[in-house]
Amino acid sequence: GCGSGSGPDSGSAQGSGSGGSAAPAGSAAAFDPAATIEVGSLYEPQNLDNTGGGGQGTTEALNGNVYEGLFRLTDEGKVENLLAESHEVGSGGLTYTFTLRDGVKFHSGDPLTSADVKYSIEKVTAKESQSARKSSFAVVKSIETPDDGTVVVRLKEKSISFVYNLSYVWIVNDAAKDLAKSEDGTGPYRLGEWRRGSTLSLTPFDGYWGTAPTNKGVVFHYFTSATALNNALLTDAVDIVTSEQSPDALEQFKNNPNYKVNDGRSTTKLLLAFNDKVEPFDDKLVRKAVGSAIDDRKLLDSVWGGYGTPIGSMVPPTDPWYEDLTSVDPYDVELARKQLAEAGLPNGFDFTLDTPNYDPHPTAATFIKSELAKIGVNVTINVITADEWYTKVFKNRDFTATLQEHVNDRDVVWYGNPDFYWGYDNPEVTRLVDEAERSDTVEGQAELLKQANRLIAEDAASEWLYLYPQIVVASSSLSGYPVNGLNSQFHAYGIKKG
Amino acid sequence: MTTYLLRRAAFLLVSFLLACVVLFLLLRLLPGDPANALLSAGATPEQIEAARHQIGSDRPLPEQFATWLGQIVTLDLGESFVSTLPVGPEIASRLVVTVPLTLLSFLLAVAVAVPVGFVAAHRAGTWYGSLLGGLSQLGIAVPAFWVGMLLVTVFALRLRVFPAGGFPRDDWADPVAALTSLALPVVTIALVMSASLIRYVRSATLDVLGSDHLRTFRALGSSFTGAMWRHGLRNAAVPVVSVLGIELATTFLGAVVVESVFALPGLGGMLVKGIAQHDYPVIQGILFVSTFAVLVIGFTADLAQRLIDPRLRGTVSGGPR
Amino acid sequence: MTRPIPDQPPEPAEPVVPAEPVAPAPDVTSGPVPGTAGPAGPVRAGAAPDGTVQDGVAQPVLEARQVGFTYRGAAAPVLSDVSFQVLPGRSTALVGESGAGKTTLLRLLLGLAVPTAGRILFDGTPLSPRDRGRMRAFRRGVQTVFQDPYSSLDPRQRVSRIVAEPLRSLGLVPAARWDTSAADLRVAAALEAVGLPADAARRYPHEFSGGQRQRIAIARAIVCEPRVLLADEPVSALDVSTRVRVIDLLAELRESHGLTVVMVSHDLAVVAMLCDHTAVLERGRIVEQGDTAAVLGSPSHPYTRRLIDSVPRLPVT
Amino acid sequence: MSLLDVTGLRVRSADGRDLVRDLSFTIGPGERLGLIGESGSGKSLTALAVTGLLPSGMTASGSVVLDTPETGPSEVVGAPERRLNGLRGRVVSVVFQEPLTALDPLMRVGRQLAEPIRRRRGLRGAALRAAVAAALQEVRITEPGRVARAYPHEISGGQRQRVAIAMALACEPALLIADEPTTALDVTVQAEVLALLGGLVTARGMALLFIGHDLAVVSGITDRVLVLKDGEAVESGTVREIVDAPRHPYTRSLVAGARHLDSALDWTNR
Amino acid sequence: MNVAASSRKTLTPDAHARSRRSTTLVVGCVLAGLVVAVAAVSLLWLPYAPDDTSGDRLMPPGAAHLLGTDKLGRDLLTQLMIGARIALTVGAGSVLLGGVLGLLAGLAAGFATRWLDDTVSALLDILIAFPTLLLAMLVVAVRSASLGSAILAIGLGMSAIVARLTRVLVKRVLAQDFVTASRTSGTSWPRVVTEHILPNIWPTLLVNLALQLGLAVLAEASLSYLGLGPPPPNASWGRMLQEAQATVLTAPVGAIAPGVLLVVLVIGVNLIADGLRDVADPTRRRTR
Ligand SMILES: Nc1ncnc2c1ncn2[C@@H]1O[C@H](COP(=O)(O)OP(=O)(O)OP(=O)(O)O)[C@@H](O)[C@H]1O
Ligand SMILES: Nc1ncnc2c1ncn2[C@@H]1O[C@H](COP(=O)(O)OP(=O)(O)OP(=O)(O)O)[C@@H](O)[C@H]1O
Ligand SMILES: [Mg+2]
Ligand SMILES: [Mg+2]
Repeated sequence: GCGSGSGPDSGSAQGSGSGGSAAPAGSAAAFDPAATIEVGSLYEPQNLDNTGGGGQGTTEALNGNVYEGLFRLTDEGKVENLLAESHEVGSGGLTYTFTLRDGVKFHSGDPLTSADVKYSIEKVTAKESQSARKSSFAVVKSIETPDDGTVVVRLKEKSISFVYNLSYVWIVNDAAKDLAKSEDGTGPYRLGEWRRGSTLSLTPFDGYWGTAPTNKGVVFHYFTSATALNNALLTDAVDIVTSEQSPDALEQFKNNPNYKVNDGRSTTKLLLAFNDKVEPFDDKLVRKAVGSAIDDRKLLDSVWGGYGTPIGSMVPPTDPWYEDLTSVDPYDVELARKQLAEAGLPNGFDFTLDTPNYDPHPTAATFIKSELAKIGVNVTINVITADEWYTKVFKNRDFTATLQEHVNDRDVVWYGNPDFYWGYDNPEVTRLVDEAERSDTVEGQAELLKQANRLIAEDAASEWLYLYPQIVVASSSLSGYPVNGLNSQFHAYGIKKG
Repeated sequence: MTTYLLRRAAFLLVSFLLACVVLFLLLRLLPGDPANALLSAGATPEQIEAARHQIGSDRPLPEQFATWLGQIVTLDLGESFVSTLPVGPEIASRLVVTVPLTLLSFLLAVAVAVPVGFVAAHRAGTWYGSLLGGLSQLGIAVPAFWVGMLLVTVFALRLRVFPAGGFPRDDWADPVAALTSLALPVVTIALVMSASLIRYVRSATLDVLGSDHLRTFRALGSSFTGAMWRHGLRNAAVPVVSVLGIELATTFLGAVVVESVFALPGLGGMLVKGIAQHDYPVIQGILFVSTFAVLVIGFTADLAQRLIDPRLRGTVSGGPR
Repeated sequence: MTRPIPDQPPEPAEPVVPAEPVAPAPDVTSGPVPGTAGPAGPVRAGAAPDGTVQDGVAQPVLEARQVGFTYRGAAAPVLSDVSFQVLPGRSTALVGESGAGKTTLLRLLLGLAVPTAGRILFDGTPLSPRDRGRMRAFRRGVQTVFQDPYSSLDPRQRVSRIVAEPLRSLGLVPAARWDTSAADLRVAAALEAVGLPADAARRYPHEFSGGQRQRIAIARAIVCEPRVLLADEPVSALDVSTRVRVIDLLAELRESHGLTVVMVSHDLAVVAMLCDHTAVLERGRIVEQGDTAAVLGSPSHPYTRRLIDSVPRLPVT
Repeated sequence: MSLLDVTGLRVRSADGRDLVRDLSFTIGPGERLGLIGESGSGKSLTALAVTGLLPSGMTASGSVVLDTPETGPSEVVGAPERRLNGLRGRVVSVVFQEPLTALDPLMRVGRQLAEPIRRRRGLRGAALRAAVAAALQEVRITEPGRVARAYPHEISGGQRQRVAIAMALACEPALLIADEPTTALDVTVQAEVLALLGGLVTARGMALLFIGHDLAVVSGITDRVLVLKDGEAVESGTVREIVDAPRHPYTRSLVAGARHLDSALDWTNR
Repeated sequence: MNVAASSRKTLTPDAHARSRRSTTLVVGCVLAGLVVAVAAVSLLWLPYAPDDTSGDRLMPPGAAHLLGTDKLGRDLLTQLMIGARIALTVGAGSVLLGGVLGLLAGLAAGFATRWLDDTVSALLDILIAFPTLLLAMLVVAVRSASLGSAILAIGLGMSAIVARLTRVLVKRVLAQDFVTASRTSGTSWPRVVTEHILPNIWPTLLVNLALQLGLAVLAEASLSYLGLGPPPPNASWGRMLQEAQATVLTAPVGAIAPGVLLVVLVIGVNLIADGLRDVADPTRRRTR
């Protein structure tokens, strides 16, 4: 089958409203093509290399702007062709043949060739790679470049997510040096200047193969405090905030005609993760009771002032296998008491909640403690650092329950791995997850994962507290900006000012 | 004087080496493996091992120390664990903000504190003398970030006369823009700093006002102003200068909070981030630079004191005993 | 320049012939007569009650033998080749200008510093800080009074505690757990001996005048009944009238308690009133020593002569 | 006409205690008065009140009149600073008790001494330097060049006090107040300084108010003596009168003490 | 070098009489006492449980919640009261730690010979130039953000200052004749320390420690502001201020009340220090 399920061939990626930019209301109108967009963000890149520990900020600033992949993940979560003109799947899903777009040039002037693609994928899978997607590419057996315009990838086993995963791979010039400090991509912008701790600027690339950006450049301004960031927006020092982390400040923008508050959808979930292998959380009823006793809606109100979405499972709405499962374990204190009694713990119990020390975990923990007190469950909050969390919880599994945010999309599959830190082990789920990855169509994959997800939700494998909101606040003069920021990307080429 | 300078410089070097060893050990005793900071939650043990090898935390301490010392001697502060970028240039680019911020705040604080402290002492009995004393008392009790918040709210958000934060992208290419963005932070630091300085100046002035020699010259016909000018200020400066040294060092390092309030790309922000990420080379590099700065400032203050006070020139290690 | 005179050999303890009591009776009849003072004036050495001197072979209690001292880091020695004996019952004065090294010598005699050359002998044997038993005997036998009555008393302790300190430190009060009544008795006795009211014990030093403070210091020094009292300018911080009273007190104690007083002073009148023997120190060397009457009466060294000539005198009547 | 006329002087401290009470005395031109009393009796405060330099918080009442042919009579108590500046130095100048602290520790001795000379005589440059050297020689400083270049802590106490005297004399005042100028000095140095001071005052025909606590010292340099006790004058008279026939019990104890000490020396000198 | 003068300045036993006269001291005690009282009450009684999130979000002051609620719906007054406790705990804890460490180090340096003394004081000088906040951040990096870390961090920074002061004071007392007198009475060094040195340095030390207490409270607030202070559920004024920063305009009480209490406490403590100094040092009294 052909089935990458990608959208239409977007030769004109920047066609109005398409591409990565879901232009919110009030677009069209006249705009100033010579305007520079000042973007405020809390996520400064660590370096410029997304396989070298660049982090969230690198994706935000460079993904789609400076670097492009064979495919692109749109703001709605769809995968569409970008540097790949087309692709074919053969040998029962084990061979992928990609045809590259013609006339694409790197910022350095080199033309894009299949060797660059091979180099780029191998960069992700290399030993020293720090890419979060590294393990996804373990299925790659070989990469061949029969000619400059064709790439053939052979897989060890079927992987339906392969094309989707490729949307994370930046195609870089194989002749480029020191990508941590400089760049050589094919995107609509080239890197202007990066002043560490302060700003990163992008300027339009004249030799871009596609439509030129609708602005004269972008400057990312980096902040360490949400308040400082909001102040910058209030004083017009920036035009847009990529991801608002301080809902309390929204009041001042919400009722102000000069600003627009966009409530987008992220893929970040806040989890109360139980250790499903130890007492008392090895009992599904206890887990369910805890889940029912917590008023997720109120928590969301407290932390996010009404923004964000309650979810009943690990799957966010932007994943293709999303289903609303909030009703599986509804907020019901009576039910919770009953479940506890059923589990043989009518008088409740005590447990320690390992809580990372950064927001919003301590706040959520405080809230949970207060909620669970109602059903006689006594929580001891143990605040730990991110490092400690990694060692104590993630590596040593030395915990009863913990709070953690999980940022990636399509990460429900971790429940199929019995060795993951939360120790959820349901052979049926494992089977479904494996099978889904080997399915032939995305529909088939989605169907299987939906089944798995239902099982996970019914087992209350974890308590999914809520899905973070993705709030983009922008000056009303701005349009054409992404609002969901999936996987932290921020495609700036369609932003118009004026 | 030359021998003093030589001995004092040797002393500076020795203190610096000593401080380096202490810093190194302190940082190596941090719990948690720095490699953890490199890896996102899904890393395999092999990857961690590789990372550990890459940053050298698997080698014995003495070897690490030797490497590190070598780096310092060659002024190469190594590369950040997290970003893999060299630490030295980043510190240099941050100093472009932090050093002017420190110096300007310091100068402003001194410019405010000296006359105010003097008046507070000279007019100790009057209502405005007391008022100045009370204000300085208040200034000491108010946390810097609160002052910063207040100034931002008033001057940036309401009156819009100064930016709420940030620093021009082209640094000092446009000095006016750079100065404008430093205005509020400088005022914040200077306000807090001058509050404590005022008290030192005040007590130093009180000492001078009650000093015998001032009385001598007045008894011989000098006017109060003349005697104060020729025989008072210098004398009051002696104790103040030693405090100034410490204050300057404190500002240099203590600008962290204020930099955070005003989103300034200074050394402080870098350090906070480095600490949060357990980024050893970054922390070490900054501490190395700050220790050096502290020592040099101390050296300068000593020197200044010696220049002012001939009585100190007899001793070698400076500082009144 | 002064010619350092060759060291006089330690004087053979020739029986000191009591000088004629020719001191004119002081004209103090109408002034407030110093508390306990009898007719002061030079006191004859022979008056020492224990009679050791009369033996003719008195051993010095304290002796400095070719002592030299250099402060650490200093280039020149503060004392060089100082030989000097304190014979029991013979009160001795060390006189000299400021900076001559008087205090330093006293500190050496007190065992507070160790000479860099020569030796200090106590009862004929060198002092060793390591020999605790002998140190204790030494501390008990040699006590001291300082120049500044303000800094020599701990402002935070009551007089009773200050005066009792030697008793406690030397373990002279019987019980291990310091028997207050026994100590109190001795403190009261000492205070009485220096002419302070009994209720002084309960008060703090700042409630006393300079002269009274100096009495407290003396009480502290004599409470453990030492043989030698080393006093560093004990009266130079006091007003003239107080000065006289304190000297009278020392003279009286010398009589009643058999104290040997070693006094550092630049005030020759005080020396003349109290001491039998005088050593003149100039720039760390003893330039002249001998009987006070001889040294002050017919000084052989120009420095001594200059010292004597400088003493301010009342206009002669 | 008297140069200094103090009547009913009262000095009150900030907390309302009277530190000097109802003090009256006069000094005529060229006269020498000794002010004697024990420590804390108010001697220094009297000197400060006469020059209008009481520490802040202290107030003087009564009358202090300084009168010279040049300036005419002027009241010091309550006079404005400006007026006092004209009197200090020219009419009255002071040598203080503590030679180390009385000089500016941070300035070379020569420059300090130059200050009153320049003000009084308007000299500059080489002439001023020569005048400084001359002034130092006048107070019998053996190495005027070195001392002029030294800082106060680099010279001996006796030298410092000589410098202070030179400074006071450089103002050519009609009245010199010497507040225990020799207390901090050794006997030998004290004798030299006293002799020097006496000689210079005589040579210039200045009046002298000499403050001290040692009767022997004061009587050696002054003609008349005023005895102060607890802020009040208890007795005054010529030196002879006081020494020979003290009336007040306090004065008597003073004289007796001094005699007592004196006699000790007499005995050894016999 | 007249040591007599300095000895006359020390706190004398009739200080109590004078302290009554010191208005500074009284005002300081009232201000600081207010906060102490709040903290004390918080031990016995709180309007709500510390983690009771039953209230609505960001309620304005009213009958149910006297000062309103925070964004979690917790009672602001409750949080403030606990904050007072935390501030005082950190303040007192670090002063205790810094005081003891500093005293020991200062005593050692005060007694040390020249060479050792020089080295120690040079190190202290370097340490002192490092602001408490920076040292605290390092300690937090070594350990992790917690109440203990905050106390340890601030206490360590303080100890250098206390040590230097102690050293100077010890040297000053050691130079006094009564110490020599005590030695010649055969008193051992440890006894000299307990009987003479400590009693004579504590007034000045106490004044300084009071000042340090104020600084410690400020440092804790700054640490918390940077997110390096004691983590929740410890309610820290610094963090409350940081959190309320975003809602200054909508819910001003939360952004003002902790700051006011902080300033009241620090001023109170500083005034106490000033008052104590006036009592301890009569020469200063006449300048006011
Ligand atoms: N601790 C010290 N370190 C170095 N030098 C010292 C020290 N103490 C005293 N000296 C020097 O030693 C010399 C003798 O001092 P000492 O105190 O013994 O003199 P003194 O005769 O007692 O004088 P004074 O009459 O002024 O007390 C002086 O030159 C003094 O400067
Ligand atoms: N600045 C001051 N503030 C308050 N009281 C003072 C001040 N100066 C002096 N006194 C007090 O005034 C009184 C008289 O002091 P004064 O200095 O005149 O004494 P004095 O006779 O000169 O003593 P001395 O011989 O010690 O110099 C003393 O009781 C002293 O305590
Ligand atoms: Mg001496
Ligand atoms: Mg006086």
